[in-house]
Amino acid sequence: MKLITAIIRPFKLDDVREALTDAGVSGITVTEVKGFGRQKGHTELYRGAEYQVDFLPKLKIECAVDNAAFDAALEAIMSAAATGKVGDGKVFVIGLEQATRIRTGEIGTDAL
Amino acid sequence: MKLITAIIRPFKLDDVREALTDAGVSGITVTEVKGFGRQKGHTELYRGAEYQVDFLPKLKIECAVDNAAFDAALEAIMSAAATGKVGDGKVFVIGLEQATRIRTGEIGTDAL
Amino acid sequence: MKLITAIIRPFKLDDVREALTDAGVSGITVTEVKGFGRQKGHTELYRGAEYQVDFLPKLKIECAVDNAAFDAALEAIMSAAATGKVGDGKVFVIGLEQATRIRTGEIGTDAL
Amino acid sequence: MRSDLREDSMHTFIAHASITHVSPRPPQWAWLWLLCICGSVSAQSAAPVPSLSKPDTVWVLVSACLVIFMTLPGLALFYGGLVRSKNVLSILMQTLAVFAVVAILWALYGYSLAFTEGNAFIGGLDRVLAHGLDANALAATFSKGVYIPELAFFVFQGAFACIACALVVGAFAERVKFSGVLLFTVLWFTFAYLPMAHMVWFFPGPDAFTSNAMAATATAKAGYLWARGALDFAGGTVVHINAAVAGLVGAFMVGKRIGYGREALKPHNLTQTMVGASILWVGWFGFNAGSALEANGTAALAFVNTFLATAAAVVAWTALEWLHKGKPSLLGAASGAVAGLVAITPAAGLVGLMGALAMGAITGALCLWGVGGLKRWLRADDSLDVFGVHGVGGIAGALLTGVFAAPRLGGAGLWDYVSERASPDYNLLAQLWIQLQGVLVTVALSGTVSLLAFVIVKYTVGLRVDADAEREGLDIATHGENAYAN
Amino acid sequence: MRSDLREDSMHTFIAHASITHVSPRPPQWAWLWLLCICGSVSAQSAAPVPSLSKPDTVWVLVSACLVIFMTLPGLALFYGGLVRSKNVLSILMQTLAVFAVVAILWALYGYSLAFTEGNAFIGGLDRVLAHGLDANALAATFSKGVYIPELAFFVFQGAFACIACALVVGAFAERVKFSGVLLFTVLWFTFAYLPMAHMVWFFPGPDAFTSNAMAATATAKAGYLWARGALDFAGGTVVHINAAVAGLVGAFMVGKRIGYGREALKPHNLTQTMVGASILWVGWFGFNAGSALEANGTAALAFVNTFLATAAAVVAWTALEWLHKGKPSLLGAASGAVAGLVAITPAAGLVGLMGALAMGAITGALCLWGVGGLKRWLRADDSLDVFGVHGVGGIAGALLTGVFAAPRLGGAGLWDYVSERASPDYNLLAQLWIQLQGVLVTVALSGTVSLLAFVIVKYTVGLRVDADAEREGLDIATHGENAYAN
Amino acid sequence: MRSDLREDSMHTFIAHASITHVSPRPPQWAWLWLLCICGSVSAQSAAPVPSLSKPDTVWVLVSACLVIFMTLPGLALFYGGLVRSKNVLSILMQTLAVFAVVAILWALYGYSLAFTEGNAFIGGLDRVLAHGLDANALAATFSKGVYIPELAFFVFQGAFACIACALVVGAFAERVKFSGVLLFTVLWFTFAYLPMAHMVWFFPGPDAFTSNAMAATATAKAGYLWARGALDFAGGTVVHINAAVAGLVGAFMVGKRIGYGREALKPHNLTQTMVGASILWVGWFGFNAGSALEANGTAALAFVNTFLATAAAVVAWTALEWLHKGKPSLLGAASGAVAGLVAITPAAGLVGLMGALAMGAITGALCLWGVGGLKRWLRADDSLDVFGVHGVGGIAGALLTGVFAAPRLGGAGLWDYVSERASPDYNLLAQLWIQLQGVLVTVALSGTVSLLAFVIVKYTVGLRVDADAEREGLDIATHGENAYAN
Ligand SMILES: Nc1ncnc2c1ncn2[C@@H]1O[C@H](COP(=O)(O)OP(=O)(O)O)[C@@H](O)[C@H]1O
Ligand SMILES: Nc1ncnc2c1ncn2[C@@H]1O[C@H](COP(=O)(O)OP(=O)(O)O)[C@@H](O)[C@H]1O
Ligand SMILES: Nc1ncnc2c1ncn2[C@@H]1O[C@H](COP(=O)(O)OP(=O)(O)O)[C@@H](O)[C@H]1O
Repeated sequence: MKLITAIIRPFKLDDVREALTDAGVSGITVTEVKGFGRQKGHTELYRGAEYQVDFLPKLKIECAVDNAAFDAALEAIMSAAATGKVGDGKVFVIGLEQATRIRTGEIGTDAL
Repeated sequence: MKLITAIIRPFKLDDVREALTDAGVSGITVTEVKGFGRQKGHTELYRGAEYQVDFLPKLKIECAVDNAAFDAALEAIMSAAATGKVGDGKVFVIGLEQATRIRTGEIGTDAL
Repeated sequence: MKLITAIIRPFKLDDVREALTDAGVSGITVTEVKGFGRQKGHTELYRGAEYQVDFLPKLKIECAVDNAAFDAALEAIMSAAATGKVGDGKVFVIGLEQATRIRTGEIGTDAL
Repeated sequence: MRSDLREDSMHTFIAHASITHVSPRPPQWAWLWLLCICGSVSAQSAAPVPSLSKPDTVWVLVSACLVIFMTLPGLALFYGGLVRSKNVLSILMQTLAVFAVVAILWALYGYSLAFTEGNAFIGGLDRVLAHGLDANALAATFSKGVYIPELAFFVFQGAFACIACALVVGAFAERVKFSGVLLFTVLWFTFAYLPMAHMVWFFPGPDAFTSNAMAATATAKAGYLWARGALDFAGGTVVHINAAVAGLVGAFMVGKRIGYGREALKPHNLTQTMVGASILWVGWFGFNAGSALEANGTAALAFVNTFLATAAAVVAWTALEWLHKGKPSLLGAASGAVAGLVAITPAAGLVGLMGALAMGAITGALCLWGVGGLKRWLRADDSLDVFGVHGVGGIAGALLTGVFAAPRLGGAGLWDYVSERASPDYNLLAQLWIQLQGVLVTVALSGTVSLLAFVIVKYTVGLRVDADAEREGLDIATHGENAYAN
Repeated sequence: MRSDLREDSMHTFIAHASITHVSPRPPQWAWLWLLCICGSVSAQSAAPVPSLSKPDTVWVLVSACLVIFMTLPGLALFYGGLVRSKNVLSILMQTLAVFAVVAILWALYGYSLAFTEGNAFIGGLDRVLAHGLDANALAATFSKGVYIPELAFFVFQGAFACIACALVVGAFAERVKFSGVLLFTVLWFTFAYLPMAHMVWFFPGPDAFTSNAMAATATAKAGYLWARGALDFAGGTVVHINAAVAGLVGAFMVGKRIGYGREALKPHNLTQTMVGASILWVGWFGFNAGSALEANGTAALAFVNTFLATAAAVVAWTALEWLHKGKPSLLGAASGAVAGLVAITPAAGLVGLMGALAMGAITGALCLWGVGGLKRWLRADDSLDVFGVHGVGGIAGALLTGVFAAPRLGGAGLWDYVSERASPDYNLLAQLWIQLQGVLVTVALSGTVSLLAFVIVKYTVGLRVDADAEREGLDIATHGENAYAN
Repeated sequence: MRSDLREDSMHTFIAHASITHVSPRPPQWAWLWLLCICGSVSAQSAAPVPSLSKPDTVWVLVSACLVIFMTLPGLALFYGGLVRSKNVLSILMQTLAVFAVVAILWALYGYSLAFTEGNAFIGGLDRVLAHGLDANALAATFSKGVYIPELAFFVFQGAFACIACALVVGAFAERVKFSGVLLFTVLWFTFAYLPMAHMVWFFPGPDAFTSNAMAATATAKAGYLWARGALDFAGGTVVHINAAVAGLVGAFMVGKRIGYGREALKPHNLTQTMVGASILWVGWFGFNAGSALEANGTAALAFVNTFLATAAAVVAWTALEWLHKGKPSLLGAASGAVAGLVAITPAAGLVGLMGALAMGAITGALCLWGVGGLKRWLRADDSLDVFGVHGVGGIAGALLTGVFAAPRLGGAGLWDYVSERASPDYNLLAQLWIQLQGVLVTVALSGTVSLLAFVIVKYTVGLRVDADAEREGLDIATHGENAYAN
């Protein structure tokens, strides 16, 4: 099993979720985050004080998938989240040692 | 060492934290997240516009434990977070290569 | 590649980001979290009701780095985030199986 | 001692039976005879046709506006900030819906039952369905020959009814059923608010007090507590004690919130609560000073006392909390403000400035105990401390009014409508006993009606949402919306 | 049927041509002849020097303050809460900037073109650059010989112009260009608002109505719709229908928001919207009751109707939503409140209390359809339902005013300025037709001017921000700031 | 040149010594001789018993209410939105507590020291502990024979004292110690605010100006700056410059916030700030127009100018920011509004409409520099720009009042209380010099008192919280609560 973590543009959430559902992923967890990277931020001005804001709002999507579904899921995210402009985000993949469903105690692939 | 990530129902936080403390876990980190899964959401209505909301508020609990404490910690979360109804959440386990305490620079199990 | 996850004090964000930039890290993702650990919280009083608040605001910083940059990055965080008082936080390191840049599809070190 | 007090006051009351017209000034709003210009002006009275006082009309309309502002958005925000974010819309919605329903009932029958002549406990049906309430109808004030449009009086009083009913909902916030709130409101408004308003405020107007004999006749037509001489300038009993008792009964009947006493049930937005408290303060100038019904020195006095008592209560609560808990909280200061406002309500035009400061400080301290020690002792989950603030503050205010209205303590004493000046007599203990009677009648009536009403609600539409809905929050579960989004 | 109606009313109109002074009372604010005390008082008139009525001055100043409060912060919050958090500052800024620009234009030429004598469609230039507007200038009210400072009338009316222009921006929120809003405002204010205000409200004041002959002369100088006898107590046509039509045209011209119909474009803060609605309600007492220009029974009636119609609309919307959708929402109740307020605006001082309840309930129901069925049918992204609430409510209110102003339905009927009492005649169908004419003229004028104005804006400064800016949010993209931070 | 100016004005002053009664109209609120009806009316005066003017009473009470509204919640929100969320409660609490403390001090001794006869710099002790302040006491207005309840004047003025003291706290927000704020307030109120109020506003009332001789006598009893003829209609010097200087001194004494100049210290809620600014605007109508003390043409003029100058300042700030920085911000527009309000305060009833527009526009531009260039130059961390807006705006307003009050520029000129009409003479340069003197006296007095007061605070209760508390936020650290939760 793998844990896919994707940093995406906020307005792409619905597209990504639909793409993942189509790819057979049954659950995801989403976190609001601030990203700092190549994409440049903006300047904010509050009366005399000017601030350069480098952190941009992004969403982090986490989804645990079994190895069989991995490629499809990754592909789904990649195509749904892309705009082609700087700041589209990243996908990180981590090996998942174990997954459990709290309600039933099911373990492994069954838990997803 | 392992990093346990649990997605739980928000109102279970206090129970889970107490159970973890009893199981000897000394620290946790909590994030507000939105979850999408089997549990069904609700409909919201704003004047004429009806929206189906599939994302539900959940909490993500992260705690790094050494291998010895792992079983107890997992068990603590599993029993404290369960209600038996759809939407109780998941526990994901990831191998932790290294942990450091910033204040002291302690490394590994000592850092937890 | 490794995924460094640091839990730090909120007011250290700018220092840490600068230190990481100096260490050659090109991107980070930041999440607002609540931490529970050795650092003690405070009491809040709302009319007759007194609440002990154990969760403290922290920031979680995630950054994916290639192995070559890892030591510098870790060191950067450690020194920039430390105050020497309880509650400075932790750094967790996890092995990263894969990283992809959504915009270009680049994979691995190129994606960071 | 108690019976002495009682004897004394009774004696006083009987001995002075012929001067029962020595009544509070302005005891409170007296709705007077309807003076339909086109109507039957009694032939024997050669009195000039009563004419409208424009400045007093402005004053009462502005005051009505301020009292409406107290509920919407004042009270709604004050309460809304104190609940968790998942329930804020439910409290706003309850406030708004209760306001709207009561406004309509006020026009349909409420005003008539409260402010037309009936018996000592309830009014008549003359104004049902707004009959005769047109732009020409006049209502008396507290001065002979000074009139305002009856519609101005109607809406000023209507705003009081609305806020009284809305106050109650704070006690069982975060778990009550919306339909239950509405049904309870209709019942309580009809059977507790209207009789209280009639008993405390109705009298046949100053023009009827032409001689001691006429005064006795007029007083016989007045409401029960008015006739007894209970002092309640702007509605401490009718509005605050009344609502607070209903709230307390409700808190018991609806039961505690899930997690009460274990989880942190914290206010979600204290800025909002502070804004609400501020708006309450601002609006309360209309509530209290508007109750003079005229733009005169009494109105100015009521205004100033509303300024000073509140300030004193803010300082008292803050200082005590600082001393006892180590930290002076904003929520404490804001609660102190409301406590001071409640306390000065029955006294506003009747006590002196130093009396107002004293009343504010004393009540601020008492209400701090009301939301702490007393609350723990009562063991009810009165979510937003309706009883701790409005009940304790209301009772303290009612009794202290009897004290500080005394001329030797700087108060205005009792008003004699016949001679049109303050009566030289003031028996402090007797008045205190009368005040206590006012409190007891209110507690008994409101307690009984509320209990019955909640029982009816429980066995019809239901009182409480189910546990899942309570956990999810009433906003989504009951109203299908979320207060906050991105 | 239609043509019958038309014939009938035309007939009525012509037949009664000699009594066209039977006009609404107060049809609305009449700005009167400027009465510069130092000026040329015609020698043949032995009338006493007109003097200022202080209570009415207070009333109009307080009302002006309330109307300003409606826009800032009332409308700003009502609208601000309904957009996404990334656009809230843009809506607040548009409201504030539009308010400020219109206030300045009002002093420069707006007041003069609306409220001095000109032709039937637009006023003159006497007051351009505030010429002659000093502390001594007086304006008439609706009663002979009763005057207020012209500056009080000036600012009361100015506040109306400001809110009318600010109302429009809700229709194309979240994507419009700031400079476009400003340019549009200048054009629409000048070519749609000012003529409408003149046509509906201008007349030479009650003092001119000394006889039937003089009345005919005076009426000939009045605005087009005033002369026809259209009833609009406080500005349903001039403000609400006018602005709503502009909004609807704007929604079409600017186009739909990105994601409209696919993504959830949810209100970011309904507490804010509720506060805004409450403030609108509170301020509307000044808007409606202040339109009487005097603190009299008519003002009190307008005040009470503003209280009751709104309550009825809240209850109607809530009940229907509960029935149809299963959940009574706060946003629904708040929208109902605004719908009720819009509906009662033209009727406030003209209908009875039960008429007000009926108007509120009917309009509450109609506007629920306005933001649902009608909106889907119109296929415009009128973001904040300006047309669904202000348009539908305004039209319903204008027509229902013709119904419930009928004396037999409890209304005040038509006012005869010559005899200074209500005229005994009231032809309901004829009046309804006149009301409809008022609606049609407003729709036609505002629609045409808006269309032209938006075209001009589109081809000069531009109407819409680019897609990236819309996605990022107008707050950052256009104004360089964020509403919320830690 | 300067000395010329000075000579000239001194000359003017001396030459016209016999007509020093040619004083501003209404220079500002004059508290008059207490007219205890029951008191000793001098036997030789056959004047009729002074009686209360009800419309003016309404006007002053409503205005008092509006001024209170400015502070609570207006200023609290305006300031609260500008700090970080961890400090919002601290600023709300400081505002509320300062308000409450000053209200109490006002009753205890403040009013007496400011508004009873004493010497040119401070009043007497007649009204200490509210002695004699009952419902029958009357105070004069600016017209002979027109009286309002002294309590109405008392509370109107009290509200001014409260907001002046509350204004100061914005300058050292986010790090000041709560007990320090309270102690400072007591000192500054007593030694800076009260003398300034007495110097600028106290005079023996218009009834004393029966002849030129009597006028000289009366003027000799007036406050120092009043007697000099300084124009300050509603308190530009007393309130704004006074508070701004205190704030600036405080900002220096308390020191910069941790992270100032390095971290982003962003406003946490600009919606809140906008609401605060709007409420300030609305309340300011009472502040300025209420300062006429009567509901007359002057009040209407002050009201209109408060409408127009503010609008002009909003537009000026917005336009300049748009030009210079590329983006017109809401915070800029809101700050512009406050700048315009500050500017028009001393001029409200004294300048014409076009003068008000000019003053607003000029001051809007100057204050934009005040929060930018000037602030950088001053190198003080005046957190919420109290000096940049209230100081710069106040000084500009004071001087421009001298310009635009000139009759030839549309202003009202100087009022002659003896002839009860405007004096035909107006020496612009002389008046400007008098205005400058007012500014200098204020800066000197407030600067000195503030410095001493802050030193006292520093070495007693302390001025600043420790670094950990500042980092954690004052809400938790000082007040034990959090503003926002779920
Ligand atoms: N090395 C990294 N570790 C963690 N997150 C990163 C890293 N680099 C980028 N990110 C995240 O990805 C987002 C997009 O990255 P950015 O460099 O702006 O554009 P792109 O993904 O197109 O190269 C950033 O805002 C940040 O949240
Ligand atoms: N594959 C997954 N990857 C990441 N998070 C998941 C996944 N599946 C479920 N979740 C999270 O767990 C929560 C609960 O899952 P759900 O399917 O609703 O119920 P249950 O856990 O009872 O099966 C979801 O809201 C989501 O946050
Ligand atoms: N075992 C753990 N797993 C996950 N997060 C932890 C763990 N222990 C501590 N933390 C996080 O680190 C923060 C700091 O820890 P704490 O024990 O308070 O101080 P210190 O890092 O100085 O030992 C906590 O608030 C929590 O967010």
